[in-house]
Amino acid sequence: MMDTVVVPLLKIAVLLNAVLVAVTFLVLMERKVIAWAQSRLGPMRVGPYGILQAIADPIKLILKEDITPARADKYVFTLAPIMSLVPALVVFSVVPFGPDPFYYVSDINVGLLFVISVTSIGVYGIILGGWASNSKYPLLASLRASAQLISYEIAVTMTLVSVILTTGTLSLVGIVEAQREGGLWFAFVQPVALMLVFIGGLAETNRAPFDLPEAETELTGGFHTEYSGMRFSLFFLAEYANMIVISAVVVIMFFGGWLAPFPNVPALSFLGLVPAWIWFIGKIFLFLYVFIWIRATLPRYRYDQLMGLGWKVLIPIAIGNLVVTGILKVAL
Amino acid sequence: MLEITPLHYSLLSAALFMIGVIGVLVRRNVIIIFMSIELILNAVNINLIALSDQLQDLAGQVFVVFVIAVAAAEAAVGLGIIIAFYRNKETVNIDEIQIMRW
Amino acid sequence: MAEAIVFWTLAVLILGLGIMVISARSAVHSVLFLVVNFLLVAVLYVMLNAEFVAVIQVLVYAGGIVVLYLFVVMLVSLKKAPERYADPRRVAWTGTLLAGAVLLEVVAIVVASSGGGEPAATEGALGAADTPFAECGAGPLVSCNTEQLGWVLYTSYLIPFEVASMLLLVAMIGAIVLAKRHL
Amino acid sequence: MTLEAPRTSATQFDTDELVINMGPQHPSTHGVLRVVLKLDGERVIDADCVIGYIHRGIEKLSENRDWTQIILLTDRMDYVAAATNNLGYCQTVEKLMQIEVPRRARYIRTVLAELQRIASHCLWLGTHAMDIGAMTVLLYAFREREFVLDLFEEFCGARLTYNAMRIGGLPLDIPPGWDRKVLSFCDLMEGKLNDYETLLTNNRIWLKRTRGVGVIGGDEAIGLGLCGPPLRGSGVPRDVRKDEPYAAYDELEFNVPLGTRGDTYDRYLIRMDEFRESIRLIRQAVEGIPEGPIMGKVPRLIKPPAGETYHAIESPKGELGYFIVSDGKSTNPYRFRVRPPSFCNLQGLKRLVTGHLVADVVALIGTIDIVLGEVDR
Repeated sequence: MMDTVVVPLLKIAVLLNAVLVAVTFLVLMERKVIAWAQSRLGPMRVGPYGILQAIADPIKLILKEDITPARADKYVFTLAPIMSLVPALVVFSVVPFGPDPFYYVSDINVGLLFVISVTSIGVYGIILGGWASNSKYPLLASLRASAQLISYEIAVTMTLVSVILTTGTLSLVGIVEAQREGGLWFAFVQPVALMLVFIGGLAETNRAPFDLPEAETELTGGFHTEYSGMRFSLFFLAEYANMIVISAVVVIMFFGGWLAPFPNVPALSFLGLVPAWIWFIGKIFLFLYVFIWIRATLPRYRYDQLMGLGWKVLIPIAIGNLVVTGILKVAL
Repeated sequence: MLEITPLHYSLLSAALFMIGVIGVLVRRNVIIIFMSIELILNAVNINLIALSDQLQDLAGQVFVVFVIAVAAAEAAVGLGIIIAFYRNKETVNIDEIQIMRW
Repeated sequence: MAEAIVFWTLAVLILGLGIMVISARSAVHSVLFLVVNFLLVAVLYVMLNAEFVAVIQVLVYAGGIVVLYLFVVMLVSLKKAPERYADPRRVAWTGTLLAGAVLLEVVAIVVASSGGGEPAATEGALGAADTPFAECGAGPLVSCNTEQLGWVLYTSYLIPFEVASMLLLVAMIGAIVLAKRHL
Repeated sequence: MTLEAPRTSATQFDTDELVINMGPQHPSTHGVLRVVLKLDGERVIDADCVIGYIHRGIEKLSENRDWTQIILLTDRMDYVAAATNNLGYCQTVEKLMQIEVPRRARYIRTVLAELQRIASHCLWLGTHAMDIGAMTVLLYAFREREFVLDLFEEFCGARLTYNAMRIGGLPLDIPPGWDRKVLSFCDLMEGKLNDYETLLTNNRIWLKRTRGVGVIGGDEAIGLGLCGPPLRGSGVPRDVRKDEPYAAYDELEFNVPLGTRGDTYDRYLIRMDEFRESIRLIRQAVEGIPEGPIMGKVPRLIKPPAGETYHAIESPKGELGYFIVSDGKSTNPYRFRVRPPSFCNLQGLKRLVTGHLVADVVALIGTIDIVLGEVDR
């Protein structure tokens, strides 16, 4: 009973809180990094260097009036943000933060497929939110979101298959172990796959330059135009939680998860003394930084160009990568 | 009641199957009819998986994979037809599709 | 005991949601119930040691096909519900009666054929003898049937597998031809 | 122009047509422009501009103000380029009264007008890039615009509505050391322009979003009455500064950048070149500011002789013309009419957006560079 119910529940509670706190600070990090990129200071008023802004923002969002438009579909309107957040949080149940079972809630043998399939559920929140608002811009946004997600999911899944071919396991722990045994992170074995997964991840989390369902300058905020207060903040949480998920997946698949870098260089062996989970979280934050950096730099794609990129560029490359991986796997 | 046998799964499957059949027969909205067909396919899948577990034979699961593939194909083509039809007739009522031409 | 609780909960929810799917007034609500229904069916698959199929169910059904349905439902924004044209009550009665007949037949077959009720445990009835089911269990939490399923799919069922991929290709082209306005 | 959103008639066969109101409350219609878009999916099949949300009746008001007070009203038309508005008005009255402006005043006016062009183009660049999604450029461009505003503040005390010119010259001479500050700003701006171009000019997404979008040929652009960068983007060599020189432009050297394809990317390149030409002009003008008075011989009570005149200048947005009728008796104009470049360029919007996607609409509103204060007046 202790091992099957209490401990996992405790882990889940800790993990959920950690993720939600991380998300609030991620918002602050995004504001700060973008501010620095734009030669601004960013939030400075609340606490030293604006650190307490991460607490002030959620409080503001919770206290704000939560408006339901008069002609909205009330139930779906409330359900949509929840449907968007829950899958993003569920994924963390299979993310390993370290080598021992202590560091993860569960390690299932279809872990990678689980991550892909559960994240694909998250799009319902966006689609339904846009539809339930009974407003035209959100409707356009939700049509965009559904088309975008389906297209990019194919590319990402195809690419992950080529990584699975290299590892021979779907378990996330197994994938990291394979990199430890191989002594080489998959970023160097599968560089094309890394690019594809990262680009696809940007598109799936609706981040710039693929933030078309939001596109505040075109669709005035897209699917969450009509949302406010707590329900809006749930969408917000979901977006950032998804960013963490994608970063975690990229780190696990391509950057050795919790492994310390340069294990074979004796001069740098002190890197191994740092706890594994710190390496993992540090790598995740590196990728979150890249997410934010890209947002500060690039303009936005247009809808047709986005679909063209997905279907005409990424999917062919993904299939080509898969074929080459297969051939090399058999040949070597 | 407390011990779950494959019979339970089969009955669940049968009940879901019936719900799907009712949906197909009663509803006039083509899209809902399509969804009812998906329910029927799911009912069959439950049965296949339950029996696969009981017989310790993977054939059932293989068939489920095929059923899902067929369902995907069916959804793609079927929804394509619905869109093409709606574009011309502005309706998705099955009673108005009976002439099979437009 | 635990299995019974899970099964009955799931059974009630699946059937209830099924009824909601076919009775919801708005097509979008139907799609919503359908998604939840499929997710619960996936949980049922996990109970039955078919976790690969469960994940595929979520990935393909809930994540792909139903999104497509939702897409079409929103595209076909209906001004009036299609039900208004016909006399719904007559059709409903006929439909329910017919469906009841089907149910009776199915239940009769199920009950009659599962006379023994005990797990038959006859391995390899359909040519899968080379991959005994019992071998898996090496996985950390749940047994690993993905590998075996892949093995069977690419050996015993290779031709059906290829035919299925052909079918998908044909469906893809068909859908493009149907949906494209001008070729 | 209809005020009501067009409805699909029952007989019309197109099924998936969606009418959306873009604006007047929309982040990227640059103010309170309302565009009624008729969409097929995301493709625009028809667009109607609805304007007048900040109409203040500046033309009519001017007929009840005396001649000097009108300068103040012109500030409020194109409020991101107030100095050129002042310049155009003052020159028109000077033309009507045949006042000779001293050379020193004409040079300083040129410096102010070109600084204003840089400020206005900074705002255009920032918002245009922001509309397409590159948000960092906005902050960068606004940072440099601040320097221009500081220069203006030092010159006349105001940062936005300058009231910086007088009929017959200037109200104030330049403060000591101001010319050196202008020159050092020019050096700074040149470096920053390279920053902007690094972020945008060869950016593949930027190219995808702007190249081939909103293509318009030279003849059609003339037919629609476009002016300024949108006209020159289509390869029509029309620049009032060259064609009908005013202020000190005939004594200074500069090029008029022209486009070839007439798309959004060409219009972007032209404005980037205009930044550089402006810097070149400012350098020449500041170095060449002669000694002398800053006001010409102007009667105490301004009362132009009866008659009418039209005079145009090249404002940052295009050809800004003033048509003034004086009855010779009163101390205010009998008729005051402005030909605002934003208004005329906005006529092209419907032609530009038709057939493009919703995302291009914001890019095209950005590329014609409108200020609603000037459109509605």
